[in-house]
Amino acid sequence: MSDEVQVSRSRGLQIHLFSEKYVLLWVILILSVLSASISPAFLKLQNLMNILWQSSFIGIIAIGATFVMVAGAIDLSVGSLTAFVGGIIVIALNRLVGTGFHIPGAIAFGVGVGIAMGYLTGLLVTKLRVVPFIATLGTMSIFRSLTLYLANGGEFRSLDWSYTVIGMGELAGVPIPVILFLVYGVAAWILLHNTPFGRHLYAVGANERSARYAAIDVDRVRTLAYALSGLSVAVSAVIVSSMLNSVSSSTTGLGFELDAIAAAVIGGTSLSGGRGSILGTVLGVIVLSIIGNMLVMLNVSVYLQGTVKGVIIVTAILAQRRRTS
Amino acid sequence: MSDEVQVSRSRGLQIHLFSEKYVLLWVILILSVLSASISPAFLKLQNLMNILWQSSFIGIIAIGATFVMVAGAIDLSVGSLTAFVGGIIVIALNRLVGTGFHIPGAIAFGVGVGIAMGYLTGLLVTKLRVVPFIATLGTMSIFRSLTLYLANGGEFRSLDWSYTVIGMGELAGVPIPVILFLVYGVAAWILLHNTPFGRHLYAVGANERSARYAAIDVDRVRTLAYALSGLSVAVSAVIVSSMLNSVSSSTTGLGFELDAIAAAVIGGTSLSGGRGSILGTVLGVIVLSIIGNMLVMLNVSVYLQGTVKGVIIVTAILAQRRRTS
Amino acid sequence: QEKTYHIGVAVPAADHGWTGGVIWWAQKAIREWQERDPNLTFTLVTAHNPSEQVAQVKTLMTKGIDALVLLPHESGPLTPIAEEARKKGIFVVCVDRGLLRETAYDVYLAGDNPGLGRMAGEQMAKLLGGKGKIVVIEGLPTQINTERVEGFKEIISQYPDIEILAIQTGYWQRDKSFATMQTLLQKFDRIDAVWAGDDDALLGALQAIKLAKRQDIKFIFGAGGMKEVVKMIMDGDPMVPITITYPPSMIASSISVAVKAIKNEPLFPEFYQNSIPSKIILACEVVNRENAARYYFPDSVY
Amino acid sequence: MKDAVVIQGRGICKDFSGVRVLFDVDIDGRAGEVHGVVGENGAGKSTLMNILGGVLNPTEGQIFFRGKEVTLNPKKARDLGILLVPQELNLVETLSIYENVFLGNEIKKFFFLERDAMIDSCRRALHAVGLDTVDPATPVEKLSTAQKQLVEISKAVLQRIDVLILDEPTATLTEHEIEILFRVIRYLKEQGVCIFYVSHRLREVKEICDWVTVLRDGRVVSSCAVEEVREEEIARLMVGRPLSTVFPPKNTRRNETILEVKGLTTFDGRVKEVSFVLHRGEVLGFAGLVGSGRTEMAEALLGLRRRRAGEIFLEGRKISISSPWEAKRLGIVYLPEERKSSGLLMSLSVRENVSLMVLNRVTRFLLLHHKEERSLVRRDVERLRIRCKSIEQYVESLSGGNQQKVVLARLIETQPKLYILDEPTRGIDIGTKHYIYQLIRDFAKEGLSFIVISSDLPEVVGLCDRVVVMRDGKVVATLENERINEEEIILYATGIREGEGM
Ligand SMILES: Nc1ncnc2c1ncn2[C@@H]1O[C@H](COP(=O)(O)OP(=O)(O)OP(=O)(O)O)[C@@H](O)[C@H]1O
Ligand SMILES: Nc1ncnc2c1ncn2[C@@H]1O[C@H](COP(=O)(O)OP(=O)(O)OP(=O)(O)O)[C@@H](O)[C@H]1O
Ligand SMILES: [Mg+2]
Ligand SMILES: [Mg+2]
Repeated sequence: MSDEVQVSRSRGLQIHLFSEKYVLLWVILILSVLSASISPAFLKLQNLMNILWQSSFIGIIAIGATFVMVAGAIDLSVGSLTAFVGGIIVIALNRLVGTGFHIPGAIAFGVGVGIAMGYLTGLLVTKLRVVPFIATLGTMSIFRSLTLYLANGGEFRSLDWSYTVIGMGELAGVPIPVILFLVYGVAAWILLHNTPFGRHLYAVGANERSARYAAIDVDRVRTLAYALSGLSVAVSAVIVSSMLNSVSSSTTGLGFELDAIAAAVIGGTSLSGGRGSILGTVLGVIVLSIIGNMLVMLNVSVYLQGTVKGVIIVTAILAQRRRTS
Repeated sequence: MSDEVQVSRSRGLQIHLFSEKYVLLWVILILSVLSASISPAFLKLQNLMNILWQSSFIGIIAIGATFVMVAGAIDLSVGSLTAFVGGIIVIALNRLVGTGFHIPGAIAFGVGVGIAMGYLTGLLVTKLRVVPFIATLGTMSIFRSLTLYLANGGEFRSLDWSYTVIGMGELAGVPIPVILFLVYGVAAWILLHNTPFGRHLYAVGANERSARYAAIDVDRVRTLAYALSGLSVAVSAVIVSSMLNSVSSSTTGLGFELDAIAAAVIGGTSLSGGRGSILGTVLGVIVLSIIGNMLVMLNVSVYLQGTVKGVIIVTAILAQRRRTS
Repeated sequence: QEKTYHIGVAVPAADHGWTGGVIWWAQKAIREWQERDPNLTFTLVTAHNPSEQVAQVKTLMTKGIDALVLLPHESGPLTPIAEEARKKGIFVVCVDRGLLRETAYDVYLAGDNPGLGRMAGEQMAKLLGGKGKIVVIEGLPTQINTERVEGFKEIISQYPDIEILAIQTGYWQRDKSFATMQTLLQKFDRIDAVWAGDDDALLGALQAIKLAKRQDIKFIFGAGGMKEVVKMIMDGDPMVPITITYPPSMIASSISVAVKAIKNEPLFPEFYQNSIPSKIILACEVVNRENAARYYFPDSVY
Repeated sequence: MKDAVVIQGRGICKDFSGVRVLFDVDIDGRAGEVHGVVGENGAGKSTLMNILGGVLNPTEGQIFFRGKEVTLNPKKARDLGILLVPQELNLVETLSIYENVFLGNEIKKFFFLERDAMIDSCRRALHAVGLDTVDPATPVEKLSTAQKQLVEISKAVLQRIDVLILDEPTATLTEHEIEILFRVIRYLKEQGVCIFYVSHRLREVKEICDWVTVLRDGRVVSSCAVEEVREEEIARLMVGRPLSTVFPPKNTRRNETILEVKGLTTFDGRVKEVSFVLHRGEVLGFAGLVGSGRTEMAEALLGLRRRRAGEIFLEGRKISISSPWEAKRLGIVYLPEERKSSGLLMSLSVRENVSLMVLNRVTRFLLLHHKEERSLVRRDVERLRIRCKSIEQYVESLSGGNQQKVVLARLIETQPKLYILDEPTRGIDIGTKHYIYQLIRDFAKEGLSFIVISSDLPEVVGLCDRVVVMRDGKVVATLENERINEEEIILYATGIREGEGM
């Protein structure tokens, strides 16, 4: 029953520190204090940077997932698409080496491929009307398989080590992936919360029929959401492939889909559409990264890490006490 | 626009061979003819038995997943719960060896644990109001981790080889797992389609609020759906553990959740609740098994298997042209 | 008319670099054997979990195979089915991970996981001069990993001056190991050396160390014998002095063993027994700068 | 300008999966005219309106807009200035009021939303429809059904429109809001807007409309100026037979008390100190304006809303209900106000919807007896005249009034001690309405008791033995006998006459 729903939404600068929206900030704070009190190294600036860094590539994908989920769909293919686009980028880069624009060229190509693949997935869902879960389960399987095929089961290795600058470089002490993450997050925030398109995503996800009555091109909106997911995957693939200067056809991106969806859901995005926010997703990813970091910092036994992680995630959600099936 | 909702559903004995409901039978037929024409071994009775046998353990879990999904929820923990319950059964069996009732004793214990775990997961969703996706993602992580912990990363090995009779034995030429699968399927069919409880599951999944206003104890219904999922997992764990006479803490059950959900969705169960059938799920599982069997029979390159699988699954759904997000 | 043979090869799906290598080597051996002998056909299958592998072996049996080369997902789970296969007269070669009972295979060909761990421990002690603080990046929580880590700890425990600061998992994956190492570097101000349970993990961890510009870490080594790592050793990378082999090519050898066995040929002409040895344990070898060239296969994927 | 034909349908037919529901319909909408469309439930009114509003395409026939043939879709319709307020409200619940009002038509600067501009104009529009106290940033899910209806209507004053189609706008409104609505309609009419008005309340049709078209079974049976026909005549045309519109006789005997509520108060303050008694075999009406807290009172009674204070006695025993499920065990059932979100299971069939609460009656040895279930449902379909192709039809594809009948049928079958009916006849045509009144009376005679919350004043007056009037969450009067009349109720409901010391 939604009787006890809060009555007015916090707007603009009005901040209710204990409102649902800020629970995740509290969760982050509590986890941090806990970790820091056991292992002071947790609070080192470099470690905090590392946490953001480790959030970056999943974070960007989770932002894409948020668009899709707000529009009432789901994308399971992001993990294997990361490997696929990453592989394509490395291949393109190696082909273009010597032309002088091999790095931007390969990236542009990869981003194009990512958007195109997302768009195609979107068409599968909207035009051919395959349920999103199955459509993207199918493409997940297909992208992984094509990647394995292209790499013969091995890895794609870039010939130019200077490519690692993107994934490993820093700008004024801040890792470039973190900067990319923030910039991407802000752009996504503007798009989702401050443009008619973003508004339409919510409408489509919450009530497809109303959206249709309001003369919104539902199929177009949803297809574009998938294209955005493809774009996010491509940006993330740039980071991932440049970080290690290579892409493994078998393991890169494994399980990203679950992490991305989990981050979005922790951040308040509903699996049934119409609810969600970029800030929530970003905080959700950070919560997941903090947990990962903390488990290592506190030297939790590898066998029990899953228990700790599970308990923390459930507790974090419990603190929000929200329900949408 | 969903205005053109189809008006009448096929009823009772009336069979429309081309209706949506029977599309999966056609898919199965076409796949079989295709496989048989390339590799005649496909049609060997033994191979068809193998396909059913391979369907059995995922199938039973998928039936459990159908209950949960019809009730509008989701259960991601089934895979790791399979390992957990399987492990528990083997431990109990080894403890009880010599008492004479060690096999039935261990099975009864495992089934009890399975139901209890499902029930607890259900309470997490209904009483503590954690969104199903996160609640079961959490328990998935927790069960796997506890299993690893109990086995120290290794495997649980049963001391009594006669236990394999259940998983490997045959009765009148039919593998025992297949018999269990059929019996379980019929029981589930009766429960879902011919009892008030089954009807309540649909109601809760179709519109939680309406169900509540119609005096249905929504929380109880949904909790029981999870308990049924736990029971299904336990039955499946009996088959898996006896088939292998051991349980691997790290890999047993890996990915079962995705297979089970995929089977249910292929069979027409909606991820948003209120739609689904046992027969559909069973056919969905068989489609997946046939694909797996076919890939081996036709000697498809390992790297391209994923592509073939993805394309077939999407095409199968396309043939049904149904949409629920 | 010559007799034709069908050989089934069942291995786990590639979930990290090493298993990727296994598939590559299996395909290489299959290709080479088929070129040499057109009467041989092969079916290669990969599985994500033990029950899927059991199902695949069953399907292979129905399809009709003369020999089965099986790299079991886990030993226990695959024992009953291997036994069944053998009862049907199929020649079973069990690779890498043992089966529970000797009746389940004709030939067992494997690397030595506890031995690898022990060897890593000895090398670590030697390179450190018996004194220092180390961290271990272990692999996926599985039997193999446990055996390696236990072997390693067994040796290190004999050196009271070597302290294991932490054992954390990198899941045998590069990016995960990178993140784990990054965090460990923050936690410990002084680390003398690192052992990664796998060469993929080593590359990830090494990247993290380089990035943090840590001077205190003297070296890091892994296990497996991945070509990039062998190349680094060959080129004299100061950070990576050695690695320990655990070659994925063992699958190729096993396929050859199976072929020889069903054709009733001895292992090699100079081998005076007609039948194949029932157990072959591959020794772990230390790859160092001197011998690295012999372990380098530039066209392999691993 | 006036009287010029703006929109015109010619020979319109519509099939749903091969079944024709509209046959050769001709309809004209003229500028500055209110065109009433009436007919039984399932006659095809909404289908016709949806076709004119561009959300459905006719199977056959043409639509002319200002003389030119057009093919409509939602976007085209908007561009032409056609606004449809559908019967089943189509607001996006999770978005706020202003976001809904401007959905698909956002005010933007460059690519960005202009929030403040939208909120400002939205506030003015809400003011025009009498929702001045509501913040445009409130999420729609927090509004009452009636408020949502008004929000939909407010779109009409925001945009420049030529055609306004109102599909049963007054089904949930009370006299007060209806007056505001009529003011808006008259204003738009003066502006030369062409308005279609669908309603089952013939009195309203007589009052506001200039022209009336009567549909029966998908065909136009009459189309004429309103002055030319009397109410009874319209009713006869609709149903195809003369109708009795007299209410069944009331109950004059006073039995023992079955339910007593003392000082019921909720946490959210929507219900304050509500006390009343209900006797066995009595029909107790609840009247009041939108937002007076009648629905909340019922919800609080059932434990769907948290109670802060208050005692409830059922047959003298103190009870505490925390869910409809417990209420049903005690013999109390509730008909929710909003059928779409709280009543129906849209993806299930008529059969499954109707039998939902009485499955125990068709269960033999733990198993459902499908034949008995079907015959039970068929009986209800027949007596409530639910128009469906078969009982296996999804309720999603029923007409609005027939959906309401489905929910009502479910409730009626349970036969508990006490019914709480919230807007029971919302959207139901006059023919069936009187059957339902008769049914309620018959049940009451058998000793069942009723609480009827209704915004339809003639219904409250004609049906109820006693009437409780609420305002601002408080009971302001309890009327009996000859004091039950529309005037008296309005005086109390609007606060012109103060409560009698309650
Ligand atoms: N999407 C649909 N699919 C199938 N049949 C439909 C659909 N929508 C409406 N119908 C049928 O069309 C007929 C006319 O329905 P419509 O909604 O136009 O009736 P109405 O006159 O508005 O009735 P009410 O007064 O109950 O609102 C009904 O018999 C209904 O069952
Ligand atoms: N002034 C108000 N501001 C905001 N919300 C209001 C206001 N008044 C009422 N509501 C909303 O109205 C809803 C219930 O009131 P409702 O109108 O249903 O009462 P009612 O007396 O049953 O009227 P009716 O049944 O005629 O709609 C509540 O959910 C509440 O959020
Ligand atoms: Mg209607
Ligand atoms: Mg109300």
